[in-house]
Amino acid sequence: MTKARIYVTYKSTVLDPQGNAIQTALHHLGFADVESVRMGKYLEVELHTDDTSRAQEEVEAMCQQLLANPVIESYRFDLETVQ
Amino acid sequence: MTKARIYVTYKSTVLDPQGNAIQTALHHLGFADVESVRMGKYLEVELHTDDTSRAQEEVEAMCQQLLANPVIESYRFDLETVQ
Amino acid sequence: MSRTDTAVSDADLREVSLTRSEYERICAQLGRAPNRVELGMFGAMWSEHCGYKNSRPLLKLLPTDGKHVLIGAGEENAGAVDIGHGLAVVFKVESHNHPSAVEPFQGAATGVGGIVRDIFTMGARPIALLNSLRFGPLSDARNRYLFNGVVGGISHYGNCVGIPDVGGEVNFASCYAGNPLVNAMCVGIIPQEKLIRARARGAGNTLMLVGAATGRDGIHGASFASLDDPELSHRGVVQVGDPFMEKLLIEACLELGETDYLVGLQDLGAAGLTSSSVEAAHKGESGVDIDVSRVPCREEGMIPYEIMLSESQERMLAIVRRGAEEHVEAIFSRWGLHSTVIGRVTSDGIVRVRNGGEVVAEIPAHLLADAPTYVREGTLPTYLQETHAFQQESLPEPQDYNDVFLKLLASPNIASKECVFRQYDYSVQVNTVQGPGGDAAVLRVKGTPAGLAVTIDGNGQYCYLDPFGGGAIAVAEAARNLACVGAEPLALTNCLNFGNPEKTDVYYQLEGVIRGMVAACAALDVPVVSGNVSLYNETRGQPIYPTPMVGMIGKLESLQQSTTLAFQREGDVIALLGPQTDHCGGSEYVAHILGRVTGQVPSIDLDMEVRVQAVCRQSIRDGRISSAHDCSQGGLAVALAESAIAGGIGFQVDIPGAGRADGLLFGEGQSRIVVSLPEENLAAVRALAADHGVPLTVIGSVQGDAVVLGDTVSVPLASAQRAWQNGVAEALAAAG
Amino acid sequence: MRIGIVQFPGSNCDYDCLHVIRAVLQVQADLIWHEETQVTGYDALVLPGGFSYGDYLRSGSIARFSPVMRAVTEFADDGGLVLGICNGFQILTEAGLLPGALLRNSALEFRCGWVHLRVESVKSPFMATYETGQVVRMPIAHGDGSYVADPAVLNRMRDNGQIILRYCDAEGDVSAAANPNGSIENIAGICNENGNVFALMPHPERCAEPELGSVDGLGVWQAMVLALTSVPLRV
Ligand SMILES: Nc1ncnc2c1ncn2[C@@H]1O[C@H](COP(=O)(O)OP(=O)(O)O)[C@@H](O)[C@H]1O
Ligand SMILES: [Mg+2]
Repeated sequence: MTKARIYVTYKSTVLDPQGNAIQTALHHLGFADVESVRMGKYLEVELHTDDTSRAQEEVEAMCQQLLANPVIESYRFDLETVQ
Repeated sequence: MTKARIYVTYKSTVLDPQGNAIQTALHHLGFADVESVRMGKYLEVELHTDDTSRAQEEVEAMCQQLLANPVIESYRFDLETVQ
Repeated sequence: MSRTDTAVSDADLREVSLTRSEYERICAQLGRAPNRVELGMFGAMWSEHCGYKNSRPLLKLLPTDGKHVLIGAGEENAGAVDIGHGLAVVFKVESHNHPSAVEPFQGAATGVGGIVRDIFTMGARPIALLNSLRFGPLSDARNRYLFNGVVGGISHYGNCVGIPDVGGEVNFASCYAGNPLVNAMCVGIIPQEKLIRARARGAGNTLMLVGAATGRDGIHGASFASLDDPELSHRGVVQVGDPFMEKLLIEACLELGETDYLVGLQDLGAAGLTSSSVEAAHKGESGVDIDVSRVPCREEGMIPYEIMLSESQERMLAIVRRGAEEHVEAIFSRWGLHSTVIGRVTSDGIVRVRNGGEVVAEIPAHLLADAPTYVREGTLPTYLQETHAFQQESLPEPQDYNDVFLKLLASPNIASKECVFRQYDYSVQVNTVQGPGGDAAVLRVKGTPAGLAVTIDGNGQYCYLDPFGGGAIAVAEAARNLACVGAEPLALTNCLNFGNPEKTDVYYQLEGVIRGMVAACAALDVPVVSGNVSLYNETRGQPIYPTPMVGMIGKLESLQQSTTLAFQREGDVIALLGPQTDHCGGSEYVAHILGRVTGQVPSIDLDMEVRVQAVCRQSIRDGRISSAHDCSQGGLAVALAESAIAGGIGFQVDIPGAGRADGLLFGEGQSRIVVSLPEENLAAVRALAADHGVPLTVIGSVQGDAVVLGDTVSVPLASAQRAWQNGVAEALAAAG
Repeated sequence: MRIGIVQFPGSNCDYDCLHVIRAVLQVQADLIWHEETQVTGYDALVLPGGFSYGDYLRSGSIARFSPVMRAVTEFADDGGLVLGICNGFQILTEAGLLPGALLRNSALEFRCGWVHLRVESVKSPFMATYETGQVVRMPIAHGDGSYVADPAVLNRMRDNGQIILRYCDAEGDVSAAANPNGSIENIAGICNENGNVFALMPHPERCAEPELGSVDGLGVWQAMVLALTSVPLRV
């Protein structure tokens, strides 16, 4: 099995109101060190294959087709072979 | 500066309706290898400190107080010192 | 079957929330000791939540019969009333207080999901949601978290399933701090002949479980709901709702309701598969035989005990004609839903649970369904001596009435709740004629000239200070809110939120409130068709105010014959229908400005109430009045201000009545409705009022852009509007 | 004439649109299940509001892969009239039939209420009954209505008259205060280059009958019928 960890974030040109709201809330809570917060999505996808290059291709395709919207988002992922 | 990458996911016993819907969608798209999908949140928080142990403590506190809901979610994070 | 574990420890019993004597009763009735699975099933079915152990004798007092009633309280998942045109309206309110205290967003969301299932399980299409909420003061961070979470959860779930959320209430008081109240109401509509029953009938027919897979969610939820300190007890049982799955279930079940494949349909709520199968068997005078090994599970290694008690959301039990299974499966699968045959209807009256070949529980359905009941004795709560002794004269009279008036308008209990209901889709389904913001919401009934009016009301503070009077007022106020839009009340549903009934003063409150409701139901001729009881609402031994919520449905023969609370035009006369008083005990004025919840609740003359409502309703039908709004929290002054703000026009009013101005303006005397009307209609309305023996006092006129009450209050309408509009947001922000 | 309303799992304004077309316009209409692969026999298509697939992942992201969407795309490419409302708008942008994307409301809350809209362009046949500059009032009910597009794309849309509706106040002023969701340039509705695909976040089906408080949305439906009766029907 291969486990893919996929991170989808807004492109830097896209405003992230959720990140901003969290930043404000953290400041209210007294976390004065916080400079910036960006919020994104995190997906864990388990694939029934041990073939990393195949997994690589498949996950790439999933991200392009469904998991990220190229108009507003970018993505990256890493793969790990698991039991 | 320290950059924290925070991953918040539902605990494994908690139903993840989004993950399930995405899994079904991926199957429909022909990604038959997909065994399971879990959906979570991904946050990038930049902290105005280079002191890693301090950052560690602060991010831990943020997660517990605000970023994750301990009743249904678990979290993990990693830290990186950046320019 | 294992019949060995006779020695049951106190800890075992505590886990299933049964007492030793209840356990002994079970042994005697079964003629043997129950095994673990059976004990868990008894615990769930005999919990207050499912079994109404403490409340049933009192609930029996409520009138359940009436000329419009098709299905009365207790018969089915929800009650049904005849609204003419061959249609029935099905409605019910339910609490999700304990789960919401632990995880407000999901707790409230799944509360909506649960009440919606109660409605479509009867075949009815859900057409409206309402919600009634109570929190501790917004000055506390935890309360703000609960408030935001609960509203967000209701919004998330209700919007996704596409049912308009057209009304509700939000109130704040310290007693709800650790124990918020989240009551959700759903209304559905259906041609009468299509009503589906929740019955397992016809030996050999098939039980199919539909919807979400079963997880370890909410095990013991029903029993825990019957324990105080939800914080501790509920941690492990939080569930995440899936409104998308629910929407599919609604559509699939309604489609199934159009076929003749169904014998019965039952949702899985508290106590999951146990209560749904027991109730279906019991009501169908049948038995059921279930194989838990067939139940699709979400988690590995689930044991029969867990499967029978799981409260996983978005599941339904369909009782299907033998032979129709494949057709039923096809309908569900078209909607992307899994359905599985899990058992059969039998004729022996026994609920038999197997795990593959092994029988793991075998109990006559009636034993599970008939929980023991406890008739308790109440004692007069000691605090009442002090609150009754309160002397209105001891109040210092305000120096600055304008200031007090604006503060009262900004009190979170009185201020606009728009920041809440704008998060709810209230216009989907294209029926919403009057959405939230008025006295009652009005929906059209497509294909007919008729309208439905709906409201939910409750005032815990009144019930705390006077259980009987508060109970009566809750019912009267709901009916009055319907009268203000011109509707005739048909029936009510209710949710009784109380503390621990084993305490004699709490039991006194419960009994008093119910008796008060009974009196008002009788006077107004409104029967009770459904309801729910939520007891043990306490934090660290401190009970909440006794808080009955009354949801009421009314009918408008014609949508044309309706009105709103908004002033319509300059020059209209403003009149007060009903008796004026300067009594201010128990009011929001005393609570908010003076910081004390005390005094005698305004007395209610139910006979006068009935007549005032009749006059209001008739004047609306006759097309004689421009606006109507009842006096509730904040009294006459606030009622006038709300009509002015809604209409965008001010008023000039001479304060009617004799006594101190604060009492006259802010007191909460009952049976009062502020109407505005064109001068030329005054004589006719006056005559109608006189006919009914209802006082009508002309108090001023709609005019200008200021709010003027005699020489006492004079503020620009814009200031009043600002205070009222921003009250809740400012309370949220002020605390930072 | 026959209108098709595409029904996705989780659509919840499908019956509302059906009601308006059948009961108010007296025109024939059907629901088209998302698994259909053909839309033959329909003269115009509506993608209704709701929460297709629960809005999971991103609103509209899963629905856009429904089998029917290939046929919808062909229909649109052939010049067929396609109306997207709310979730329908989101699905059309995800499917690439309209430019840009719809993000979470800037207040991070679902927003239900009445808004004023200024008609910026009547390029789309769906707007034939309105006039440029006209101010109308319609209900909104959405959580993801904040429209975004690249500056270059926006410029092209502006030049081409594709920006159809903007949120404004009662006087017609397009101001930040009148923007309910943080949408760029207060955009509430747009069309494609040809104008045959039009989508908006407000709900014209909820304001097409006087009982519901406004008939300002009726014109969109009437314009659709007008366009279909004044041009030869598609075969
Ligand atoms: N939680 C809520 N959800 C929806 N509507 C609400 C909610 N709270 C208040 N409202 C609406 O705000 C209006 C005023 O509420 P309230 O002051 O309790 O009215 P009343 O005293 O006449 O019952 C009502 O129309 C009510 O439906
Ligand atoms: Mg009222």
